[in-house]
Amino acid sequence: MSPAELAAASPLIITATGACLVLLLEVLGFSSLIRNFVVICTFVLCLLTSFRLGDFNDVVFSGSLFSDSLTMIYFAAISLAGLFTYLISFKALKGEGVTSGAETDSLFLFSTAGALLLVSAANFITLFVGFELLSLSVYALSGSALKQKASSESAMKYFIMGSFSSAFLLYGLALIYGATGFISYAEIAAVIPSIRSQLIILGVLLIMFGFSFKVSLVPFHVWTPDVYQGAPTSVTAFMAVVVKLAAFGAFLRLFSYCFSDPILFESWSKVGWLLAVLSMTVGNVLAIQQKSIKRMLAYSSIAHAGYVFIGFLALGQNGGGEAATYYLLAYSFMSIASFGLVSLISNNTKEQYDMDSIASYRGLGEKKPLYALLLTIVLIALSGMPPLIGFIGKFFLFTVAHEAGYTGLAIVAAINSVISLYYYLNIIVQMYFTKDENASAKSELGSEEMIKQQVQMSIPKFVVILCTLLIIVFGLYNRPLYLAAELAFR
Amino acid sequence: MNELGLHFNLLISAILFCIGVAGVLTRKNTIVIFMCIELMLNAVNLTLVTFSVYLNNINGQIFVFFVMAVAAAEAAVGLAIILSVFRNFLTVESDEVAELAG
Amino acid sequence: MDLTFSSSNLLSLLVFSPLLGIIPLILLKVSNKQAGLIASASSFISFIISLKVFLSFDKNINTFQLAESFDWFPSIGLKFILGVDGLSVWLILLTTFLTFLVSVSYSSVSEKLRGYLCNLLFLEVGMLGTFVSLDVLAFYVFWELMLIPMYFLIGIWGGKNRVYAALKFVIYTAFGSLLMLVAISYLEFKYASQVGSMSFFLNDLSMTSLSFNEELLLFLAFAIAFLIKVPVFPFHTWLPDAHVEAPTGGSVILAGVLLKMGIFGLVRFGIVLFPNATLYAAPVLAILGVVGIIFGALVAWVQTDMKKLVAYSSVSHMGFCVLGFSMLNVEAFQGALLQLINHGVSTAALFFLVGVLYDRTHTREISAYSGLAAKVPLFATVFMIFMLSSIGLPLTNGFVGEFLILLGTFKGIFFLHGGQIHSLVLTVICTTGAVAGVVLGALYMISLYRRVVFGKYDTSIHGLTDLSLREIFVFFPLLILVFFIGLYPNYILKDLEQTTNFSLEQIQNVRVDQPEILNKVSKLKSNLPPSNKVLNNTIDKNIEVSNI
Amino acid sequence: MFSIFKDLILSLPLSSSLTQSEVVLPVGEISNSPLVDSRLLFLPLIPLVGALLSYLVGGKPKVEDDHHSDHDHGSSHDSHAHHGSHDSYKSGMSLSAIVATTASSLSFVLTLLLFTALGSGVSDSIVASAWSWIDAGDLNVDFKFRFDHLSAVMCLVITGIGSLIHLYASGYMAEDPHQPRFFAYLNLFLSAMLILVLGDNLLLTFVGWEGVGLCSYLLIGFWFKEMDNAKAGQKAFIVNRIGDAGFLLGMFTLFYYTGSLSPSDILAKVHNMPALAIEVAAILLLIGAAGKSAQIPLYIWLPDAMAGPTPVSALIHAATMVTSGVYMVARLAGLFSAAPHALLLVSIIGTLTAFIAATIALVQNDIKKVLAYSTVSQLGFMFMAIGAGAYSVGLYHVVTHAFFKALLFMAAGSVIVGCHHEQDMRKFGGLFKYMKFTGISYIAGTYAISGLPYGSGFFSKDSVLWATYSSTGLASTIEVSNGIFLNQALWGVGILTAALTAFYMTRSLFLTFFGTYRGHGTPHETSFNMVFPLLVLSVPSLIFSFLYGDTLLTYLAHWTRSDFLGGHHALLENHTYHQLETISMWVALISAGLSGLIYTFAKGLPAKISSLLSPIYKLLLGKWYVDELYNLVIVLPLRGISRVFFILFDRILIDGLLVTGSSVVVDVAGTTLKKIHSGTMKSSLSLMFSLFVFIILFWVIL
Repeated sequence: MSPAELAAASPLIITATGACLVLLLEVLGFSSLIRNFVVICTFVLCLLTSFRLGDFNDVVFSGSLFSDSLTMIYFAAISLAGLFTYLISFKALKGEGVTSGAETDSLFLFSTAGALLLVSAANFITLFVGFELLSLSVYALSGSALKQKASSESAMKYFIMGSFSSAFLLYGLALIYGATGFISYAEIAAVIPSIRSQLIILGVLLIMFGFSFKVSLVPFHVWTPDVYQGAPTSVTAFMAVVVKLAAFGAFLRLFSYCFSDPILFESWSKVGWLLAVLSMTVGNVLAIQQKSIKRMLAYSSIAHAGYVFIGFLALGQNGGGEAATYYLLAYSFMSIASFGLVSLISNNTKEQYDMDSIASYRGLGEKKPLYALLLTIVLIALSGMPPLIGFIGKFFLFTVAHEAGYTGLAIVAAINSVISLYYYLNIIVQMYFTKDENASAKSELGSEEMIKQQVQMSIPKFVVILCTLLIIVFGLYNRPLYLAAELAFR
Repeated sequence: MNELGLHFNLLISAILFCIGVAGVLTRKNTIVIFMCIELMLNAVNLTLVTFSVYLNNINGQIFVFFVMAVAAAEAAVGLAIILSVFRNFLTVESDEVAELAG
Repeated sequence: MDLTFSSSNLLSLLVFSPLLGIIPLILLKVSNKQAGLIASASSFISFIISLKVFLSFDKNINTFQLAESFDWFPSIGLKFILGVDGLSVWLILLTTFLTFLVSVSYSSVSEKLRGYLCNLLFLEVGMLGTFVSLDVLAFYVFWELMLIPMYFLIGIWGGKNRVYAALKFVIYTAFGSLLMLVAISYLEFKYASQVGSMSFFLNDLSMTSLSFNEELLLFLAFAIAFLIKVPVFPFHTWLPDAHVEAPTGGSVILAGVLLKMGIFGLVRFGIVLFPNATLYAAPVLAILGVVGIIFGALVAWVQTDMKKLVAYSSVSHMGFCVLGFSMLNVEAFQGALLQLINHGVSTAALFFLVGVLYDRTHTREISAYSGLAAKVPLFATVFMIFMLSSIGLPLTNGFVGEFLILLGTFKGIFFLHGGQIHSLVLTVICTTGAVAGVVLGALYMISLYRRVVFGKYDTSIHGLTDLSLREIFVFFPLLILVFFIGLYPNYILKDLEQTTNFSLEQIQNVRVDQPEILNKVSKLKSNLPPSNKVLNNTIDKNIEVSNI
Repeated sequence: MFSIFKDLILSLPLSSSLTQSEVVLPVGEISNSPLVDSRLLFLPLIPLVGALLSYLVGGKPKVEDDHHSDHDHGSSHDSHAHHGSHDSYKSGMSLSAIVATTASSLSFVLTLLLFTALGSGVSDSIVASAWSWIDAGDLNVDFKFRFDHLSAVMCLVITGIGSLIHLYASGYMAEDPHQPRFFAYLNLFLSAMLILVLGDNLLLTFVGWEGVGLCSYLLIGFWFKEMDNAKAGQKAFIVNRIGDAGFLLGMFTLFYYTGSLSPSDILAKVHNMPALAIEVAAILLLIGAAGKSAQIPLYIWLPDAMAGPTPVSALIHAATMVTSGVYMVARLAGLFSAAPHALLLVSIIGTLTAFIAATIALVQNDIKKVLAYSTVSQLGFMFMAIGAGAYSVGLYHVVTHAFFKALLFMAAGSVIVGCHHEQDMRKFGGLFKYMKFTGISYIAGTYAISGLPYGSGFFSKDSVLWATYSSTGLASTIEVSNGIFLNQALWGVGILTAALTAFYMTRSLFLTFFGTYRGHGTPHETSFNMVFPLLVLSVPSLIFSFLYGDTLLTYLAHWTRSDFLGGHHALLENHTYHQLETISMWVALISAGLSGLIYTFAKGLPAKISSLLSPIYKLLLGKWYVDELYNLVIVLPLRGISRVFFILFDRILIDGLLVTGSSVVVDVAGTTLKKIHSGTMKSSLSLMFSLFVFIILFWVIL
């Protein structure tokens, strides 16, 4: 193996081995602590090895995998996000009715492997295999709370709709293969300008179907609210972050590398902007209607996908990919923090009938001041207020939209940000501005007691606090994030 | 393979694909829906093989093998999920599995 | 204006000095009294620093002074460039001063005092940052930074309908500012495509060449954000709600500082970045200002809630500022800028006064009070003085600003339209409207005063006591300011002159490289009154240059 | 009979010497550079300091107790009356009264000193500049005062009569617990009035202009516990503000065309202004003057202003503030002379005001209301004079009016105190025997105001009428009917008004002081410090004009640069003047005599007449229903509009349609979309697929 091949393969090998090892350990009867340690080590190793990729700019394994800085950035982001979501899921999963630890642990790792494969794919076969590996593991993950109706329902919906859409993706891949005769990105990119076949554009549209489904762009979003709500919260976080990172990464790679032909770009962007507008608008408008916070965050993630997609429309110009990546990275932090907080908060409010209803956040500012404060920061960041992390990302997207001539899109995004403020702030209203009527009895617990509860540090809490701090720090000092985004599209 | 054969095969696979789509959209039983999805995948396989033969290029056929493997895995995961749904809901009719809404 | 750098880092020190209070307030578990003490001390330090800034400011140099520049985000050219001119130096002083007064009078808040003071100090960071930023994006960041603390101040410590009011405030303001963000990004894109590098520095961005339509649209986006904040007539309905629901401190800051941001933005950015559009849109702004003046005054007259009345009076007063700004001549402009400070003093004091009543009796209904003069004479006297300052009685601060604006309006309309028949109507509307506003202003204020302070004392009002020592401490400096500005406005006007001259130079240097603007400007030129000779010449010169 | 008087006058050595005293007026060269004297700054400053001091020495303001307030002090006015009956002869002055009176006397002394300095003839004005006030663009305004002959006359009146009224007030207000506040306001008023008069630019005049308005407001509502008083104060303030708005606009117009706000600069540049601009500026300034000097249509506040304590009525609402309109016009005489249409308007307004107010005064029963309407009427006379271009005559009437109207008000105040705060004349009667000094002064005042021969009013009113008659302005070119020109018609109305004046003043005199006492309790003479100013003022009311009238008139005529130079004596040779004077004298005599006869011997007659002419009587009693008209035409619609604005724009259009509307749109869109996302997988799949097909179709179409 050449160094480049080694660099590209090692994270994949590590995660896949880790996944198998976890299952093995379970069979051999090792304690869950060791298993957890192995999983964490796998993620950390994966993260560390992925940095090697930055030294190369190659296609390896006879045109199967990329070994370059875009891969590096997404590898790093995915493994870090995987690590964080795994840490968040630590005790939470048990609370949500997930029985067997080993399977979920290995599924986390398998899906991470799939995500890595998807991002690094350099031909259609690896793309499809990565896509399916990721999807199948996540289908299983979302159904991992076996005894819960919601979980299995969401798994079923995700599975059926996901398979349906991957069939479309596959059909699209097949059509492009037919039209060009190649399956590797580089070759396809080379021949597309000389082939003006309707098959290609049809294929591109079908591929867009598949990817739009994974990143939940309207109208391919229909699964998102149900699945996000039904799946265990930490799995939801995993879906919202890792899956999105991987799918968007591959999506970006495909469109910036493989389908970068200007005339082709012109052709699909005729309808592409519609996806962005619909995603932003439908996502935000529907988020207002939600009573469950997970469902609300699902719709908000649809809207954020719409924002990211603005970057796609500017792929023809400098900076489109960077802006999309930047926003995606920023969104990942906010997403981990928000779902992590939801998971933490609902775990602590088990006695409530509606675990994740927005109404149950009433008076949280008094009951759990720390969580309430963190959630407030995260929500404000999600709404794109300066100086938090979401702001500069949005600004980049606006700038590239102007460059690509989509000023109207920027205005739509701005108006949507205003709409989104409404529902984000509504949570704050519940937490701080309204008092919980039935809380009077509970609050007799004494503030000392509550503070003691709050102060006890657990791993998920640590992760959430870390993410929130990063949201603030990267908001004020966005150089690292920007460099990452820039590096990806060097 | 000549042009006519190509178009014929492609048409067949497209029709198969559409049948699959129609099945997914109209049927209620999740197992039937799942079979329809398999049909869609196989329709694509046909397309791939057709192109592969037409273009005299082995890639398509390799692709088909991967697709088949994935389909098998999909079947395993899918059936497991449907099983768990049946355990919880005592039905596999998709319309009755609708607790999540709003 | 150019920058005069300073090595003292005074401005960044100033902007972040409230952190001195915020950090201990967050980290330490302190009692209410200690918290109040910490916040007061911290805001006092800010005030002292701002005094130092004020003293270091040299009004004879026409630059942004005490400038500092930090690379914030070098890859996109975002710098944190700070600097003050004659206008911002006063607004800074006003900000730190009012924040200090508000934090001193913390005792009107009993619940969650720490949070209240934290938000207040955060708000101060935002306000100060907004006033010193010379970098458009940094300005925007601080501009938005003010939103959330204010949202909390209204939402947590507000009255009955606080959720609605807070949300309305945020949504209204965010709507405007996000459009501004779109405009900033567009401007930046234009600049980058012309220059090849990115920068958000005011002076750089003002070099961007834009088509007239682009400029007008961008100006519109900026102006909407600013006019919502002012607030100008059709965008004003957030203000009464926000004021009524906000706690006293929130109202004071809102009226005293936040409302100034709109005009400040127009002066600092609107006129510099989009001089042609400003000139073009000025008559519309003038009409909006006049409508605001009359509308605010009339509606204030029929209010039954004291705070709402004062809130609508703000609409009316800020209408004067918009009118003065849009005249684009020295007198009105100076008047508008001075009026910003005046309004900050008088209306803030009026809100404090309403707060004094509310703290004691927990109602703001005008009809609940009667004959207070007999019971609380000191309160009545202080109230009287601020009321008079608010209606612009000569020798109080309110008069000078209003007078200059009116005088300039009389001149300015002629400048803009040179007595053509159709614009004569505009002249009459603007001047008469504004003067009518002066009369109506007296009407609602005097009527409020009569209903509350005069008449038979209603013995059913319980718990009413005269001003406490702490309250006297709050009002006394404001009283001094009322008369100081009223008697010796030149002290401030001299500082404001610098900003005024610079802003009006922008208008004089309207770029006449496009035929449509050339047309408009030459039309203006033919209508100039004799007293605007300088301007006349400048425009002449520009036209000549462009003809060559 | 007239010839006897004429001979008498001509034979008087005093008057003839005074006729020659015109030579006192500067004939030679006087340096144009004004004399700088910083003492001038102290003129307005002294009363200002006095105001502060008298408030501070008064101690802590009296605060009412929660529990006792309603039965203890229902209203200050009542409590005043209540206390007053116990020991009404208490003449000790409170500390604040002493401070205030001293301050006002000091400023009188200072005025005299400055007047002497001015009289030395070195320069025609004294200036003092404090600091540069407003500097912005073309506007440069200094805090600069100018003491010239015109302002000197006003200052003398203000501080002189002002001091007397202060003294008087110390007696009148002796029982009031809020004396410090009262005297502070009173001194503040003096200060503002002096600023008004002395201001070297119109802006400073405006400062005083609004300042006196404020003090008037404060003093009218001094007994604030009575809501009606507060309302009267508010009315005064608002109506004055309307006038002030006119003043402001006029000032702007002048500034726009002349680039200055200083009267001398403006007058120097008037001829450069377009004629229309002059007219507009003049009319706008006149609106200001009409507000302050209570002319139609802005006179309505003055009668209500009588709610204030009587010394206030005497000082502010009779002698000084209300005449500032006349003063301002005289200051800008050159401007007004160039605006004939404006002048015409002034004459008409002045005449109408004089007449209408006099008719209302005929039927008033409140003694202060009679005097109030009489003041409005007299102010109308002053405006008549201005309208005729005879600014000096207007000012002349200001001075004489200040004497006798202040006197009348104070006498009335004395009566009111003497009769335990009764103001209704129907409850007076025969007071002369209880209050000899007050009675004498009231008689003197009535004599003067009625224009009975050789009283102060006689000469000044005659001059006004003559000025109107002989005016060469626009009025003399308008023919009303055959051979009668407008100026002659106005003169006719003026004569009629003069007759009415004599009638109602005599009526009030007889109702109050003669006949039998109809009230309760025993009236008593008031304290010395109240009676003394009355007696002092009686003297000039009677003989001032006779002695110094011509001198003053000539003096004023010179300094207003007005062309109406004829003094009484100079005109005696004029045949028409002679005739007119005779007519007006006889009219006043007969009218006063008739009134005296009716109210002594035929007390039933007025009632009979009023029932005979009941519609007219009702109209007059209802004060021509002007208040009601204004309320109906202006106030109510304005309030209605405000409500409509509030509800229509804020509540319905902006908040309802735009704010709530947009949120409803989002909400409806949300609920609609939510229905589509119904939750079953099949519908979701169909939605997804159909939209995908739609997008493909969309792409194909594009």
